[in-house]
Amino acid sequence: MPSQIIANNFRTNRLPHIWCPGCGHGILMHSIARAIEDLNLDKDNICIVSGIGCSSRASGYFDYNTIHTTHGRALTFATGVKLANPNLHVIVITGDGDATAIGGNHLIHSCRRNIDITTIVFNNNIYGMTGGQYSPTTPTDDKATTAPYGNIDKPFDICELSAAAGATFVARASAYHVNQMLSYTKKAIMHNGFSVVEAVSSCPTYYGRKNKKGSAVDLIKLIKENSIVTNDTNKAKETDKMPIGIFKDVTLPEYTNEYKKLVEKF
Amino acid sequence: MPSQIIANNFRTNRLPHIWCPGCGHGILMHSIARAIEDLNLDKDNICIVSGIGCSSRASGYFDYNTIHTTHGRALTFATGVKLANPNLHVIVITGDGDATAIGGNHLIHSCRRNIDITTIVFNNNIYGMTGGQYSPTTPTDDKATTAPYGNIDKPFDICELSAAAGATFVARASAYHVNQMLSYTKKAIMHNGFSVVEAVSSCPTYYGRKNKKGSAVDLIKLIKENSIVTNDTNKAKETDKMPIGIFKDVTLPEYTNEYKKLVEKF
Amino acid sequence: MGRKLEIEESWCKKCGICIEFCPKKVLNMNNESVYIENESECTLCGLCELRCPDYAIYIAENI
Amino acid sequence: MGRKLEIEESWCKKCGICIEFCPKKVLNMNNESVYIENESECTLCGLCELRCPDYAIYIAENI
Amino acid sequence: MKKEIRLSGSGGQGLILAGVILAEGAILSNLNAVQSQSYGPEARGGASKAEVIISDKNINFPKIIKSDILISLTQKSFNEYSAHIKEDSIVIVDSSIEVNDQIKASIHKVPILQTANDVLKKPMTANIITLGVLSNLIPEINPEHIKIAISNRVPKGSEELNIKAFEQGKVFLKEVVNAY
Amino acid sequence: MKKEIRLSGSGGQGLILAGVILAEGAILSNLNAVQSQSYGPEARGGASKAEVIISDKNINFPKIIKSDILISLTQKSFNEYSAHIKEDSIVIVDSSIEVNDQIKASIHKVPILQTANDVLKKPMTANIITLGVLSNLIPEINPEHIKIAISNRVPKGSEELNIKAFEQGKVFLKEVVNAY
Amino acid sequence: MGIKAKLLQGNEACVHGAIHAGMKFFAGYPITPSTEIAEISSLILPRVKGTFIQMEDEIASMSAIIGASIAGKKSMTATSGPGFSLKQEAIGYACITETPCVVVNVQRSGPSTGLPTSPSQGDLMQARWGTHGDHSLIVLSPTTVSDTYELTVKAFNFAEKYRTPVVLLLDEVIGHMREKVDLSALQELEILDRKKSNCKKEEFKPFEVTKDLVPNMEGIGDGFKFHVTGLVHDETGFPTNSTKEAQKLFTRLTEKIENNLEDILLYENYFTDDCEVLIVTFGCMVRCSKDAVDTMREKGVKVGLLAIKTVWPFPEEVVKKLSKKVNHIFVPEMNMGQMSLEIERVVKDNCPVIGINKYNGEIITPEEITSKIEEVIVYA
Amino acid sequence: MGIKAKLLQGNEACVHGAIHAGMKFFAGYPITPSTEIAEISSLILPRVKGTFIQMEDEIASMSAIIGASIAGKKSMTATSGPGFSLKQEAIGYACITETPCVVVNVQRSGPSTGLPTSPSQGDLMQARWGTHGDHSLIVLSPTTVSDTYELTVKAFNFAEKYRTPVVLLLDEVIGHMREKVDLSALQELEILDRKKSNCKKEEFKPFEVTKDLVPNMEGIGDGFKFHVTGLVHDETGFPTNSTKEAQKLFTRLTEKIENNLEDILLYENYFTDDCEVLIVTFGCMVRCSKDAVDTMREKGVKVGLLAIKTVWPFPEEVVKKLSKKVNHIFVPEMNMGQMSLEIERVVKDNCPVIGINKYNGEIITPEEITSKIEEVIVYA
Ligand SMILES: Cc1ncc(C[n+]2csc(CCOP(=O)(O)OP(=O)(O)O)c2C)c(N)n1
Ligand SMILES: Cc1ncc(C[n+]2csc(CCOP(=O)(O)OP(=O)(O)O)c2C)c(N)n1
Ligand code: SF4
Ligand code: SF4
Ligand code: SF4
Ligand code: SF4
Repeated sequence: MPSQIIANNFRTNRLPHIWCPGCGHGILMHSIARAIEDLNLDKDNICIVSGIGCSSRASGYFDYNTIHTTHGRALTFATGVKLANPNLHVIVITGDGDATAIGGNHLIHSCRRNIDITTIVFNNNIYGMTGGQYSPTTPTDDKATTAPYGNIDKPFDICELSAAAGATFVARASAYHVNQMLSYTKKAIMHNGFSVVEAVSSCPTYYGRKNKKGSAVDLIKLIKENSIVTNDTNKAKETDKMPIGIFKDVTLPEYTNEYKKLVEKF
Repeated sequence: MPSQIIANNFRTNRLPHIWCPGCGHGILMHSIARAIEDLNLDKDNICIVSGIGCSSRASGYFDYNTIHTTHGRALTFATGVKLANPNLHVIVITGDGDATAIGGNHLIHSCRRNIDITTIVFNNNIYGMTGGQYSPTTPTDDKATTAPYGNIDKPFDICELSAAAGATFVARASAYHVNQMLSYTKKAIMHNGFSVVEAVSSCPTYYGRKNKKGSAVDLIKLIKENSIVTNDTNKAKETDKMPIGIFKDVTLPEYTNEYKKLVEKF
Repeated sequence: MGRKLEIEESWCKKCGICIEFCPKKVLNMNNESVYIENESECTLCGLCELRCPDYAIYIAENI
Repeated sequence: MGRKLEIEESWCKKCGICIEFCPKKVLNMNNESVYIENESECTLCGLCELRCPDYAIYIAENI
Repeated sequence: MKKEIRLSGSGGQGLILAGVILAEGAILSNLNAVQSQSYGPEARGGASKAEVIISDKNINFPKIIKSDILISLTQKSFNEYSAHIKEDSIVIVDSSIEVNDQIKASIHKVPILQTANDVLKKPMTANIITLGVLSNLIPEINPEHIKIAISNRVPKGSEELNIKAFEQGKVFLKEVVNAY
Repeated sequence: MKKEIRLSGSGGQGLILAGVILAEGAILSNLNAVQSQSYGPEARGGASKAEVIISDKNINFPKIIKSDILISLTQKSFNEYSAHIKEDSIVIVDSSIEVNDQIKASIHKVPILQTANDVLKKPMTANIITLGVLSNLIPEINPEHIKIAISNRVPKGSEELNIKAFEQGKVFLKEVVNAY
Repeated sequence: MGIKAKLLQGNEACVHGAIHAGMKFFAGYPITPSTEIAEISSLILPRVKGTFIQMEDEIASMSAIIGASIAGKKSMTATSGPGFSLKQEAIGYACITETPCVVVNVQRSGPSTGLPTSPSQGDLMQARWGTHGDHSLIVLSPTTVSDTYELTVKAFNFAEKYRTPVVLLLDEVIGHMREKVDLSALQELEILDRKKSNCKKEEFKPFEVTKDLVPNMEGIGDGFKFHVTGLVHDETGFPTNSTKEAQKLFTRLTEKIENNLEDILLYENYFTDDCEVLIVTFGCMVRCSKDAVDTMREKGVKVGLLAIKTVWPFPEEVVKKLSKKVNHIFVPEMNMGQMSLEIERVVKDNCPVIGINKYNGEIITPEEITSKIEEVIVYA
Repeated sequence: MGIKAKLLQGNEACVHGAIHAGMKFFAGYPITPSTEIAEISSLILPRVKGTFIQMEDEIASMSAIIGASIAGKKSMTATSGPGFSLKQEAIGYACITETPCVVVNVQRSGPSTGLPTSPSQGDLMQARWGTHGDHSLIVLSPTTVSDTYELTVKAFNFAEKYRTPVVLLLDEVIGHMREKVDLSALQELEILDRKKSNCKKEEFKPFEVTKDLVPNMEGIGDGFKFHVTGLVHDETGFPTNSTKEAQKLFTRLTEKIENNLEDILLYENYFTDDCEVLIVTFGCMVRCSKDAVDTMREKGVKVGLLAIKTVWPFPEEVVKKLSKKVNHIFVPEMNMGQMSLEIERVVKDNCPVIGINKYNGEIITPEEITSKIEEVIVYA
């Protein structure tokens, strides 16, 4: 028997999910459900949209309206959904590959438009679904099946990029920082505008193994050790640690509101 | 008879170019040629790559190696060219639509990789080639053929976006600021890493007409009036004017160098 | 009505996360699943529930 | 050998940019093209050349 | 009755709009009309061409191979399109254009651009003046219908000026009509 | 001579690698071999299956419909694949598996997982132990060739351990070979 | 008499037809020669409480209209060659998720950028086969401006009725020309909407195999809380690896269209009753061919024309039947002979199939058609 | 005796073949079931002073290999279904700019995401028609792992010789299976390079119409300073709106391939000499069909097999010729009957064409083929 919160928010007949033992994605998916439960939102009015990837498989488990789309394009489908029915809470669940590799353009344009969609990026620094290739967030020098000699790419800072592109709420939490994850996700959902929560995840199966970083537990510990909870990214830079916090939270004209105003002219 | 600099750098039999009278693109194209002339580069070792758009037509006029590719993808073709022959000076000429609408993802990924390519974005705040639709840099409330009631989108700040994505040299000049244009372009070409020069241009035919901003001359005057020459973007924000200057200039590992190091391991 | 730590064994994938991050070291693992070793220590903080990737451990409410 | 302002009439598209931004107001336009009205005022600063979108006006070198 | 009219000049002269208005006028006069144009990326400030076919029957093939009436407002367009006219057709050119007399057509020079500049003080009225001239050559279209089409299609606020331009155009080539 | 061998268990048990090594051993012994596998996104930690066909002739159809030899290291995989075996074929299961006796095959329980855990102290050697067992059943492949293939394919540094695992596996089912 | 004659451009008529059909969402990215469709949509949609958005590219546009359609709005996008290529992946998603939507492709000349302002009919095969994997869809191609209005309405109707993407394959000639359109008749055109379920919310299966093979469709926010995926799925909408379900799904996706050819296949016969020579063609080539038929008839040659409007699925039986009674089939196309391939396949040895092809950006004239016909039948 | 037998996976053999052929640049984006091609390339290329790069998506990958090829390097990319759809626009650019390159598509099942790990042959038509506008290219489809090595080499050779993109249409079965490959023979395979000009640099015309219709090709940085564009262009490489040049260019692009069918068409006859029943197929279906032929021959039925390796251009004449002497043609395909369409067109009324189709992600077994043959010929 699952807990009440799971029973209320998931299609329990589809659980347990397909993710590997100890995969961070399961933890993050829980946080989203709990955020929605805590906010007491009408589940009929929630639409989860995802792309393709391990992370993007999340959509199928939520007992809301859910759309599992094509690789990288979740935000564009979500834009169609939101504009067609602005009353919906549209939440995009995506991976680092889905959101920032093939989907990078849609991410920055959604940020720019400041359309009221909440985007949760499960960032495990790897392409999990296809078996461990490097992603735009794989740290330099790390190994991956397509970087057998170490990655020479520089990683994106998803939060910095999103903020520069125009997102109005930007935060980072992780599969370790579950309380922050819960609280930022709630704020993001209630934020009227485009919000991005980078949710640092872990892939023991590919990322962990390739980089000899130990077990699922070890990977979560690593997140804990390598991060610092602060909203001040400059302060984090001094410590060379990854900041966990809310880095941007401003109010600017929201896209569907602006469109509504336009339509009301006639 | 054209000037020496034109004769040295252009395929003069293809001039005059197709651009409308007073189009800012011609001014910017001149600056690039002059920068190359001033730097005394071997023309056989220059490769200009462009996408599709009025601006992207520039490639056909330069008497170097030139490739006119598909819409939005110039940087990816250029990445192939540069990696295949790292000795080349690869310069991408693109428009605001080409570079930041359909091509936005390739822009941020090229920035991230810090590959030694110089990108000059002719930003005229409109899609010129297709007849005046709004672009990701069209200011909010401006009119365009697809924004007959005024644009509700927010524009990108190309410089800010590029810097956040990882470009190591970022500057803005304009068709009015020809001396800056020349000097920044030279610096960008000599910069070892990914460099972006946002070159503010003007489209009298579509942008100017749609927005009742007067003649070609008036548009260039507007650029002059609405800008301030400073490297300090915060200072510019206070004046509400567009800064013309160099906003980022740092040295970080360059992609083809890093790849070379990898190959040399064997 | 009270609150109580519950485990759904059939859902546990034995990753060990709940055990590691339990502040009171309440949990342990056997061949089948995780199990509650020191129930008396448990403060019902719910961190294991929040961190279990498979929703196999949780605080049951209103018991 | 000197420097001299030259105009290639056949390339001029009559946009008027050189005229407007010449600091010395040296230039003017007729039906065909731009032309040099006050040659004596010209400082050969080259701004017209740099701003002409059609390379129709320039300072010829080594004349 | 079928007339194939080609209007040629340079981009920005508004000849496509003139073609559209002509076709709309024809429709208001219960005729069939097909209008098409050519333009392209090469046409930034370059050549521009509009074609209008007017008929009291169905019109299938939508393009003009040889014109019954050719209008040319630039030398370049005259040179290009005067090679594609029917024998004994009508050619109307702006007065500024040098015509060559090998062309077997009744060629008429009309001071269209000058009238726009000097009489109406608005160069952009040349296209509507052209319509006035054309109107004389196509009596099957009620000039009042063309005027309605003008009012429908020109920018708000410029209706009056354009109707004036149309009337101004009608002053020319009245005789040709009678001869036609 | 043609043998169709199916190795089944759960992802992570390394059975695909075992299949590859078996096929490579066959080739070194101058036989033909085709190896294939099934896996998928659904297979994150789930079922895993490798197929190896060994023959002294050309092998065309690359998949196994019914196996000559089935290996199952998990109950789930046994339940699934024991339905697709030839009559009178060989089935080898880990000792932990409950077999049902409706199956018309010579079924052998071998303590593979336990040997990996207890004797070799490395659960991940189960796949190579399996190879040792299999090797007894396929005398056409020279066991030395399998050892070469093992050395080629296992992670650097683990060669010795794996050769030991192979030898350990060869201890089992010697008799079956003789009977076969 | 109710005649409401208007001068409309093809691209304009397309938008008017779409609005008539109930379009409430348009997402696009400009490209010649389709751009007017976006422009006019941006002008009209806000006035009918619909939504226009210009997306960052064609992929985004295609995906957005699918999203909007799943959320319950009739949606359309428009593009040309290069953009149509980019939309292909998402079109496949619309096929497998059975999302009604209309994709306009105003064809231009050449692969890649080609001759961007010149007409062509070079995307006929791509419209059928452009996305990966087996799939079916409906492709309509209008021949006049009035037809464009009508077929746009039908495109929406087919999309809704069969839950499928419908491609409206325009060409630059029709898209950019203006001609007289009688709106009074067109405005009477019937409008169809997607079938709603009338079951309890808990019992709703979003991909239930109904008798007509077209599942009922609910919108988002109405309490049905279903799942949509581009993976193979069963009636519940959830992914499955079952080969049985896969075969069932793919078969149904094809059959829901193939079983309704009578409804879907649109074509026009022009003097085919007694013809000895048959012209088969589509799009703007129909106009040129009509002139050719008239000319040849005047000369006493019994030429007829089959104008195909539903180009995919291809009206095999109609062509086959006619091929048995004529001596020659001519296929004028502004491409290298794409429809010819399909006609050859269908006609087999019934009669020779002769292509009349031009692919240089120029329209084929009636004279070129008649002279080819004359050339062949004189030698015959 | 020089036998170098190795156990190789199909995807692995593809990379080895590419390296043999001179591949020096690979750009890709992972996707099942093609990913190993990228992975192995990333392992090997740095060791041969070649370049591997993982791009941000498939469009970028395709464009990058074109850029690298224009700059002088032999280049390849690899993908599967959804990625292949995305690459289509750029493939058209490679066609019109005549840029040699190899595009591997390891086919998987279904439109959209479908059944991502299951095999299929559903992209056959897309490989020919996926990009917009009239164009030609070469598509090769291997039947064994050894074949994969060989056809990859040939793909590079054709790409270089004819200045065209070549698609290597693999399927999941061949891509993922491992079998014995004798490298000693394969390593003798000839390698072709693009023709260089031997004119003065100033006289170089990058798209000059040479006798073989394939322009000479120079790299970038060697002083030739030419222009490349996806617009219609003349011999100088610069854009033109001339309809004459357009017709010339498009015709040449087709003819440079169609004129060399003897060189390009690869196929294998298996007991076709005396056969009464013919199987025609490609890819992994060839293996299954060989078993079927053997079984039927054992039963005394004269079955033969035409294994088509160059699937596009389609070997029309070969099939036509055989169709005249057999009673039936069977076409087993893991799709809804795509090659069947082309065969029907070519065969006309010569003999019936019977598809054997499965499209649920499962391979067709030899038994399914033989039983279909038996069923038909018993009734015949
Ligand atoms: C167009 C397309 N390209 C590639 C793929 C293959 N693919 C599926 S998921 C994925 C990457 C997933 O990475 P990420 O989004 O980080 O999610 P994760 O699996 O790591 O959670 C890729 C490359 C695809 N399905 N479609
Ligand atoms: C795939 C694709 N989509 C759309 C187009 C149409 N198109 C050509 S140029 C252009 C926009 C050009 O804008 P920009 O890059 O800003 O250049 P400008 O013309 O303003 O200089 C568009 C949308 C195309 N050629 N290809
Ligand atoms: S592969 Fe990695 S990301 Fe995917 S489910 Fe397994 S652990 Fe999680
Ligand atoms: S349309 Fe605008 S951008 Fe294009 S050439 Fe004319 S002025 Fe320049
Ligand atoms: S965290 Fe969950 S899945 Fe992991 S061991 Fe604990 S109860 Fe089991
Ligand atoms: S050189 Fe300077 S001063 Fe002389 S005309 Fe040009 S802008 Fe004026």
